[in-house]
Amino acid sequence: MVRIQSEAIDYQTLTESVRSNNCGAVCLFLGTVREFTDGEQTKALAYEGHTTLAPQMLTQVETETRSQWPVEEVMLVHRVGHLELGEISVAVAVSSGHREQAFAACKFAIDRLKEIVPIWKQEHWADGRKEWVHPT
Amino acid sequence: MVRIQSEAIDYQTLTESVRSNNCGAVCLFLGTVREFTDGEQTKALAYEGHTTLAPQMLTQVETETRSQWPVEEVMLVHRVGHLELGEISVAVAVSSGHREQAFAACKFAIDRLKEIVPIWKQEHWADGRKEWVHPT
Amino acid sequence: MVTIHFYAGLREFAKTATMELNWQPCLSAAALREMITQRIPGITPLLERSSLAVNGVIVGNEFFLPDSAEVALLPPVSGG
Amino acid sequence: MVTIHFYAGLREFAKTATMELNWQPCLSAAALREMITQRIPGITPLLERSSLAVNGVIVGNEFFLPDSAEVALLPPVSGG
Repeated sequence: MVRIQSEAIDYQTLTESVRSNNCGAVCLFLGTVREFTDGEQTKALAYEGHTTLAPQMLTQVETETRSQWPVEEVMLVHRVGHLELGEISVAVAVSSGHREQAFAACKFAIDRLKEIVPIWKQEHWADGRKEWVHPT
Repeated sequence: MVRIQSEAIDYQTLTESVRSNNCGAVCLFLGTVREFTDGEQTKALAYEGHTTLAPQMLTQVETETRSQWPVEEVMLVHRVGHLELGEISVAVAVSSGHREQAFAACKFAIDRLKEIVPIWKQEHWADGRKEWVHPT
Repeated sequence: MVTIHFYAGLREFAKTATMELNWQPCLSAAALREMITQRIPGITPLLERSSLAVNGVIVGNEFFLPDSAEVALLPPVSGG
Repeated sequence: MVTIHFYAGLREFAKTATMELNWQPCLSAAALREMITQRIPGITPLLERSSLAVNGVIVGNEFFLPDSAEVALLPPVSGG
């Protein structure tokens, strides 16, 4: 299951939804708003996603993840809008029979999400500048 | 921080305690009681830990983890006593600046925990047999 | 007519969220990129690194746009 | 006197949680293992794969036990 939302991410509900008696392992990844990046201070972030393509590409990440590891459940949730320091921007929850697969699948999913899902981050630096981040 | 406890593991409190504005990543691992192992059906598990050595070795796992990755917080909690299907036997929560380190540190910590911490699992099979697990 | 939607840094640079351009037969994605560059000098470096989606599907530069196409220009992503 | 504590499958096999053995000077961990094997025939395969802790510290086979030692026999772990 995938979701783009502007509300705070409830990772407990997310984690509960992947737990299963078929699984011995759950891996949860949370991306959170960090204050310092290469010495520069962040005050807040804004995230924007493409309304239709972002969920579509999130679903592709789920599909690719399921095709590579024997996972029971995969949940991918990304937040959009204004985020304060420490808030959760993204959550990936994976359950699997064994821990190796849970870790590998969760790591793959967040790596892939960061590669292909059309979501953009705008840094609100502490000095007042706002800057869209477009990695080269 | 490490803990051995007989009460259910509250992974939300655990996760909140590792979150920090210094971190962009949190990785949480949960070990849960799986119903089937190599075709055999589990009804429940019992875990027993050495009263003093289990916390001591858990602390060693935390120390080794911190010595290898730049993590902000590491929490290791293992449950002992009787566990039903689906319940959480172990939780590892790690926060770090970046996701690679959070995943690697979390994976290392649970792998190492399973190697060196004197905790033992007793399978309560669905057919009534009880069996201590001592891997060769 | 085709409608172009700019996102994130592209929108900021273009100083507009949308732009309309006249459609013509055999209008390729590459030709559309060229038309945008002529309208917005200096957008090229970021535009070259951007994906182009037509009616919700990411397409290559050889793709011919249908009339009334909704075009999304997606700069390099930074979610997560 | 030394007190030996058995855990998990070792306790089950020994049919007791603790055992007391007479202490003597220069009693090594290896010698203690041998004494246990003589008292509980058949325990050897699991005992050989077990760690031995004396007063809360895991020790090797050459370690000499002090009098009144509390010995923990720790079979292969299976936490997680």
